[in-house]
Amino acid sequence: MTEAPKGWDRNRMAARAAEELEDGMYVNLGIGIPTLVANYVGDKDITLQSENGMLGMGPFPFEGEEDPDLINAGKQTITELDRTSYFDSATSFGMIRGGKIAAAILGAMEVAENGDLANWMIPGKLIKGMGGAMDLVAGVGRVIVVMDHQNKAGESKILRECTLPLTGKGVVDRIITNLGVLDVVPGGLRIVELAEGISEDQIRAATQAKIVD
Amino acid sequence: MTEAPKGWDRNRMAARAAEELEDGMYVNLGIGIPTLVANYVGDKDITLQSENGMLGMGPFPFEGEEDPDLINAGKQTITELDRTSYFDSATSFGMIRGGKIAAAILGAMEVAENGDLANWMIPGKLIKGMGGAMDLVAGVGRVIVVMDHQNKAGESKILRECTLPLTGKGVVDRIITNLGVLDVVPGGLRIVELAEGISEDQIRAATQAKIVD
Amino acid sequence: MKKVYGTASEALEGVLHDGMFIAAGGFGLCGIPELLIAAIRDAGTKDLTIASNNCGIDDFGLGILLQTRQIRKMISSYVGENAEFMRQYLSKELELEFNPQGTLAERMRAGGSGIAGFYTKTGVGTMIAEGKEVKTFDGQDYILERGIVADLSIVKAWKADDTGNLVFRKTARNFNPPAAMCGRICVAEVEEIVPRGSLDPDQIHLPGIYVHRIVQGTHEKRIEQRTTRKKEDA
Amino acid sequence: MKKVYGTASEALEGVLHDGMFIAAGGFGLCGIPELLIAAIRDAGTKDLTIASNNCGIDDFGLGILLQTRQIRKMISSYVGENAEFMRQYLSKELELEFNPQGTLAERMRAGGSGIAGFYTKTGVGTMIAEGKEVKTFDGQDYILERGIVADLSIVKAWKADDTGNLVFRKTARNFNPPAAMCGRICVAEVEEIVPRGSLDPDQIHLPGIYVHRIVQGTHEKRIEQRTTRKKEDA
Repeated sequence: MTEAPKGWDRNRMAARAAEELEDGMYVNLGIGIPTLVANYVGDKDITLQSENGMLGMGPFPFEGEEDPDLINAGKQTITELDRTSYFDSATSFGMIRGGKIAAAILGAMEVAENGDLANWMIPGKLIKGMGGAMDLVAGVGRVIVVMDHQNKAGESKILRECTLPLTGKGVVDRIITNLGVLDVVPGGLRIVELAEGISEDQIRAATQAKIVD
Repeated sequence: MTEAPKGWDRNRMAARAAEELEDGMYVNLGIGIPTLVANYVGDKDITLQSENGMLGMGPFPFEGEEDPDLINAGKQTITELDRTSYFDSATSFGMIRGGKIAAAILGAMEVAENGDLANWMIPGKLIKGMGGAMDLVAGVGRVIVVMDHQNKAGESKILRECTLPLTGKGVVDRIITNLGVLDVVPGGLRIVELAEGISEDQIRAATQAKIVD
Repeated sequence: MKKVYGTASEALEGVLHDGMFIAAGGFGLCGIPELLIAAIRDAGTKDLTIASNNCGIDDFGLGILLQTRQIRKMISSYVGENAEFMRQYLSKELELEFNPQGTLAERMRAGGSGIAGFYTKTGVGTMIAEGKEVKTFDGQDYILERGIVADLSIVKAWKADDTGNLVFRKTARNFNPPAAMCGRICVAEVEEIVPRGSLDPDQIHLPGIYVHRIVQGTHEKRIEQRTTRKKEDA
Repeated sequence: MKKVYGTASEALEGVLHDGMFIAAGGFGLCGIPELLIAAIRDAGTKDLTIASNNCGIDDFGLGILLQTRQIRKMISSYVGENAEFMRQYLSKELELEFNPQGTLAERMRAGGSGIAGFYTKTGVGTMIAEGKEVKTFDGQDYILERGIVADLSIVKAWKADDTGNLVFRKTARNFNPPAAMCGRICVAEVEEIVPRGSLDPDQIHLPGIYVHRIVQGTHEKRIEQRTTRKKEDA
């Protein structure tokens, strides 16, 4: 355990995650930092799915224009766009499970070097439920995790093996942290990119998981 | 084999089948005599399902008002009613399989004393396909068969065992023929009603299946 | 085929019994059958098992049936935002079966569609797979999940006609159609009952065959997280 | 995200190959993708396996691909009304897999929804069950049916916007949504492409995520059985 290096802030992580998205993609964004990704898609033609039953999620409404019948999966009031469609939950998860969503960008508590993801439960402490996360990681084309590289105690959240109950087994494709970008590859993780001011030694030191070349 | 007694004609059989229907029922009618049942429901509030994706099937259109986008499962042009709804084939058979349709009234080639039904195929002769018949007999609340008691050669179509490929196993609840009404009960068939002018001896003689008291 | 009832309590008459299994529509507080939930509270039906994506908040939605201790077990995907839920769960007064959100929706649709079970990749290799059959199709593992059939479905729609045809509004549709499908009896509360023939037959979200009783009422439609932006930012 | 193409042939460019598996919407001649079928005939793609409830008639719908011997195998529930079909089938030039109609629709929906297999009562104890796993749930037998994923889906809708959101008309909806769902690529032909924002988001039957290419054209919409009544009889 070394002193935690800083690297990218939340917005830079979101901006880096936005680079993963391509024109024409249908994408699901988790809560937390992933939600910020929407601010950085620029003029790319991205359609956001909200798993409670909506494609084409728009921004927050203007004050006074909130509609209780129009919320996202984080239960926040939102708006619709000219491409929007609504559907029921069975259909919504049909398109998720069926691989129609190109990518999900999600937060994580832990990721393991084999792509295992834990982001829904801390036994005895946090018992809120998986919501749609298990369906998303099992179904979408590409799972991109955006997370802090280390916890507040400076311990790596990128591990040899997850210690928390899993959300999905071998499901993560790419990890974007404050220190850089890593891909899940055969045998471990591969460093794809370093955050500004972060050295390869620093990211290796901050990572418990095996890093391969 | 005795000389075939006559009993009810097609319209009387359809009228008798219509007595099976109760106010508020959702019903699927097969092609042939079952289609005629719609003419005899009187002022009972019956909603007809057409398995190609419609609830609330109306009568044939007036000449010149046929709509190629509005057909029934027999591919005939029809009309809609003020209660009508349309849906896709997966939803349509969801409601059929899920037991939401109270009754199906279907034709048959053969029925056996255990409720087996054959009405879709004569090997080497007639290979059109089962369409929605297998789903209907497996799913609806009550299966009522309307058929001639004997074939043109005077042979019973109500058998100990079906000889043709089955549409469903043990699925028939009631059989309405030109000679009367029979129920499938443990051990065989029970005579429920005789057509006008038909004696119990006549219906027994015309039936190969076991008749129990 | 009289389906329209005067009040939520009347619409539930004769269909409630202790220990029953209820499927409820809604996501968070959006599109929840709030009038029927209140009527179940008033009826005092006990030992309920409820399949619903969430369990409301402490003082609204299904949360009010926690306060009165009417729920024995929840089948849900997410139960945050509810302190009383956590208290009862941790003290083992309340049983909880977590279902992934898509699995729960599909289980409801399956149960209502005569599908006894289905194979999904969701949850493979996780706690959710424990005790469930695993089968390999084309080299990938799937787990068997069961369709569910409830004694009663309670759902909320925007509009209905008197034959039970339902139309939902925006994301308030959510779990309501699958929940409605899986109930032996389905009771729907709506904001407006419109004359027969005034709904476009092409635009009915849930055909009346799924809906046995309807009640019209006034809905609070509480907002859980009011997020807005300023006009200046647009 | 350019989805709109000028002609049916252009909309199929690069997605056709011999031996491929195509799922097609339509029931009888109602709601069939007639322009895309004609374009496949013109492309001459061979050895096709096609999942479609019916196979058209001799000179319209999928029947025209029988005349040109482009179909190797059909997966259907009903193939009456087609003499050439019978001839090729009986002479073993054409393979046929019968699926009960509801099983076929559900297999398409399942394949498009990440459901590898499902248990249905349909066909238990019949020819259809041969070689299929039987499982007992709550004392009743069910057979395992597989989800199907096609290389290509061809469907027909009434209206589309340029993002691929589709609206169908009356019973022409039928197999089109499930067929669209199960294709890796889905091409839709429509009667009218309307400006983005002119379709009510609550009233879209198939969201654009399922639809990759769209073409607008003029449809013959042939009627198979013209049944009418006289005004005097009404």
